Amino acid sequence: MLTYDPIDLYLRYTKFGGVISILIEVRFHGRGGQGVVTAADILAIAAFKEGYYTLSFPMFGAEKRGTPVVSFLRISNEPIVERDEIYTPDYVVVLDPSVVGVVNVVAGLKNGGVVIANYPKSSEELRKEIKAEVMNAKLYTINATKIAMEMLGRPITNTVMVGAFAGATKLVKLDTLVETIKEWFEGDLAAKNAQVVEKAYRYMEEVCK
Amino acid sequence: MKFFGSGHGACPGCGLTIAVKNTLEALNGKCFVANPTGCLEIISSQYGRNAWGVPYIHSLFENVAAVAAGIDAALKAMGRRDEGKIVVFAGDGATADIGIGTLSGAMDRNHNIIYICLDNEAYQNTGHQQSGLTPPGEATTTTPVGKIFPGKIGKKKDMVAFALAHGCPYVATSSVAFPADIRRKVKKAASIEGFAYIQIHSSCVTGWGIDGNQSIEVARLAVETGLYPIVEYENGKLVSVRKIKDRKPVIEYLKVQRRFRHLLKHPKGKEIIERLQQIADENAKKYGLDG
Amino acid sequence: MKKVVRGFYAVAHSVKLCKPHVICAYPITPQTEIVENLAEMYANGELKNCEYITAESEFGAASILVGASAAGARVFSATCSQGLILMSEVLFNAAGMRLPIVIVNTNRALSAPLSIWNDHQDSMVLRDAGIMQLFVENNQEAHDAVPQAYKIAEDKRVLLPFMVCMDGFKLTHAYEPVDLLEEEVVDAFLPPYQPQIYLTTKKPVAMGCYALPAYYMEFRVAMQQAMERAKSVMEKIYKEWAEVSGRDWGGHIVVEYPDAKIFVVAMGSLVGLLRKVVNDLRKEGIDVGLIKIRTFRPFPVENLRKALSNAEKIVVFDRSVSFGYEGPLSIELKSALYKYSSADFYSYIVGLGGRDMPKDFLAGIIRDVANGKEKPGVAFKGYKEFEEVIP
Amino acid sequence: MKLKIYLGASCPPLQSLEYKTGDWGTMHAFVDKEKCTGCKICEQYCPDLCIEVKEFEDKKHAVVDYNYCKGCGVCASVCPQGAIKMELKELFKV
Repeated sequence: MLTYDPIDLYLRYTKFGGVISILIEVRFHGRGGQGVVTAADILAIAAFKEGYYTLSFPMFGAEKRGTPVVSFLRISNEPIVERDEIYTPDYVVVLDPSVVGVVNVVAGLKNGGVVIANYPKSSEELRKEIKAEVMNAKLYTINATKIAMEMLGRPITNTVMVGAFAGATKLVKLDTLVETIKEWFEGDLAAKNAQVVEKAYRYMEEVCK
Repeated sequence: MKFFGSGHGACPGCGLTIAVKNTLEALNGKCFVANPTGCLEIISSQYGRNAWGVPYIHSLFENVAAVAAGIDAALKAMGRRDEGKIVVFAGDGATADIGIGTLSGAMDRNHNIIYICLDNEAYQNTGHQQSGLTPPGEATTTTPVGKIFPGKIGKKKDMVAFALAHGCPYVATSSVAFPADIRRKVKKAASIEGFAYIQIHSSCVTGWGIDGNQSIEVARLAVETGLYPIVEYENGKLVSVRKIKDRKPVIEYLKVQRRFRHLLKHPKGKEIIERLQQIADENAKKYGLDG
Repeated sequence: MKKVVRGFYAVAHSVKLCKPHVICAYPITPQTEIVENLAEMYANGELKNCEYITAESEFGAASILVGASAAGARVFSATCSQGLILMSEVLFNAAGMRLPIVIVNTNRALSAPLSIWNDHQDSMVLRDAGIMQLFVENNQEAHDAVPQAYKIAEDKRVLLPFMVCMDGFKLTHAYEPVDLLEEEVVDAFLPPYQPQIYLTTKKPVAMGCYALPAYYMEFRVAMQQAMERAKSVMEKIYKEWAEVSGRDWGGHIVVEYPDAKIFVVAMGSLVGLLRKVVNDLRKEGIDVGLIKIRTFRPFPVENLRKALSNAEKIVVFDRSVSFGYEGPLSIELKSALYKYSSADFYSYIVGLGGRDMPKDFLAGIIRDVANGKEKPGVAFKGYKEFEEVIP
Repeated sequence: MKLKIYLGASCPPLQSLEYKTGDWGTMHAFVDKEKCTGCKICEQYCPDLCIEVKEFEDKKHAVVDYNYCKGCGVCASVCPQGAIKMELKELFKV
């Protein structure tokens, strides 16, 4: 189980009626065509199903397939009014190992923040490559491209990473996520991606133990 | 019941109102009229002096085809298509120049519209500036006759070909010299589902530099010289042509109008006249006008 | 039913429930998805008694709306940026013809340089057109705005076009929970359109006549009077909506902390973040309040005078520029408050062409104003120092 | 009395009939009833819609509405019988 507790870190006491507000900010990195936006969207729905307020939005690029892209996700127990981009994420999800090194994926990551990356090598090697020491980041890697190729036959890693994110953070339950996936995709793809999500979830659960 | 009222502000002898009145009567007033900015609009739709006896709308100079398309869509959506046909009366400038974008869109979507281009061959409303339908050699205020230039140098746009290229189910030309032909063609257009384009050669006494009583005679000469062929296409096929007995030389048509009269003495006039004659000859050949 | 949807879907869904007869648009980012969603509904037969047309241009689309609206139909289009200003000639015309056309403008910057990203420059071009403009803060408000727009525009005391302005991408492409309206709610709120005059062969009328100097001015005065009447009609309908839907978006303006000394004024999606910023700054002891301007046209002069009469400092965040002068919102506000307020004005032009406005950036500006580090005046904020050179 | 204006500069139909354009020109059309066969050709051409063939006891023939006739001469130019003549208005025959 993940030792890092987002509630603990991001609990914010406000003076308004003594309400405790939690705001979790996630940034997704990948390349156009890999479903970076969809990853944020699926998690937005799943979190919404679990009673959170959510807001996901793309980096509004004019990008075509292949260029590095970013999308954002906010999860809160209060209506979300922040619509600026996410500069200081709590979590960073990397969908494509090739953007590491091209883009500073950990830019602004909060101290003790978490990186969940599609990365074929170990988390130690990733740590070296992205200089994650500075922000005391926790890193978790999964070879998502391999899983996607094996299970989907295509290098679309968004559902793998959605499962990995949920497995690592436990912000959304596996059941909720599978239900969301089944609504999002149609026919054969729904079943396949549900399996993908489950596999990635279980894998990350193990890694984080 | 009148569909278009006397008391409108057209010049004496104006060809536009002849085309309008015959069109409206052919449809027995069962129509919606859309009209862009231009002579017809100015003479008929002054606030407090509306000459129209049928529902009428003027919006802008360059959007009449789209406005008509909107009426078509609305009538269809609201189940009111039985109220009547949609008729556009647009000038040559509004049709071939500034409004050609919306015209192309409406033709492409094949709206149920009878689009009548009242072709008086220049922007007559604003004082005779050249349009895309001004023929070569015509003196206008923006293609004036000078030491070098003998009036307009370019050519008259082929809007019939434009309409045919859009696949309009009905495309025809006519002239105010032949009201019976206008009526027949409007009735035919009304019987066809889809976009009908009818270009009517319409005399302009001030712009052309003729007297009111010459209005019909000059328009007839345009046809009789082969410069303005009267043709009719259905589904892209030529179905009728107005034959000419003893086709007259174009000079007969040119010499009676102030807009062309300079050609008789300008150094390049001969060349232009020959070109116009060539156009007439080609028309005769293309449509088989002689006979 | 609450559902996570994108802003463009929230709008499309709402438009469908308003049962327009003619929907006509031309694609332009980031509006396209609104009409794509409507096209899909049309293709699936979900839009009854409706014609969906893809026009050859925004100019054509607006013109088609003019024809359709004149024929008595309820019509809809969506556009932004270049598309909106391409429509502008037609929209000025539609306002003069008193056609209650409803348009959603997904606010986007103007070229050049080309930018698909958000600011409010496009709306400002249409400022003087005789079109009502309502700026929304989030997608729920955008969703709710459409039925209200029709009801206000079609009110016989008003009869002017209505433009719902929602920030492009920031809202249109944001994926968030929206409580989607039920058909019955909209049906009960919005009656079918009853045109006052329309084209019909049963009772011919001429529309769009030209007026000689002896008449023209009266029609323009009539438009101004309709705009003035619209103020009270809007307030009434905003309230009615709050009752029907259970969601109260406020009147022409929304005032947070009415007794504050410093007021921040803004429109559109930026308002949400400013709410947070203002709350945070108040915790620091800064006496700052917030004014969200919802109705931009007609401009709610009276409401603003009342709300700002005791303000000491007014901070305006403009999302557009009137080149050679300053931000239009600031211009409007200063003119509205002339002789009604002695407050210092801090007019900032921010976030042009989608330039992000982070929370700390906004908080910093307001903090500096509060601490006297900023001088009253006009300034661009959030751009890099530069020097113009020739390539 | 307040001025009444129609919403959005719209107009009721056929207001132009109030405007008598018959005083525009110097000429008017005159129909020779004997020559006129009532063929209606002039009717089709008249740009001002002010000549009409009417039935009378003895015969039908064209009648000009001088309220609107601008004296353009189109009717005279198209009449196959030469039954219409353009003449100076009485006003000018001094």
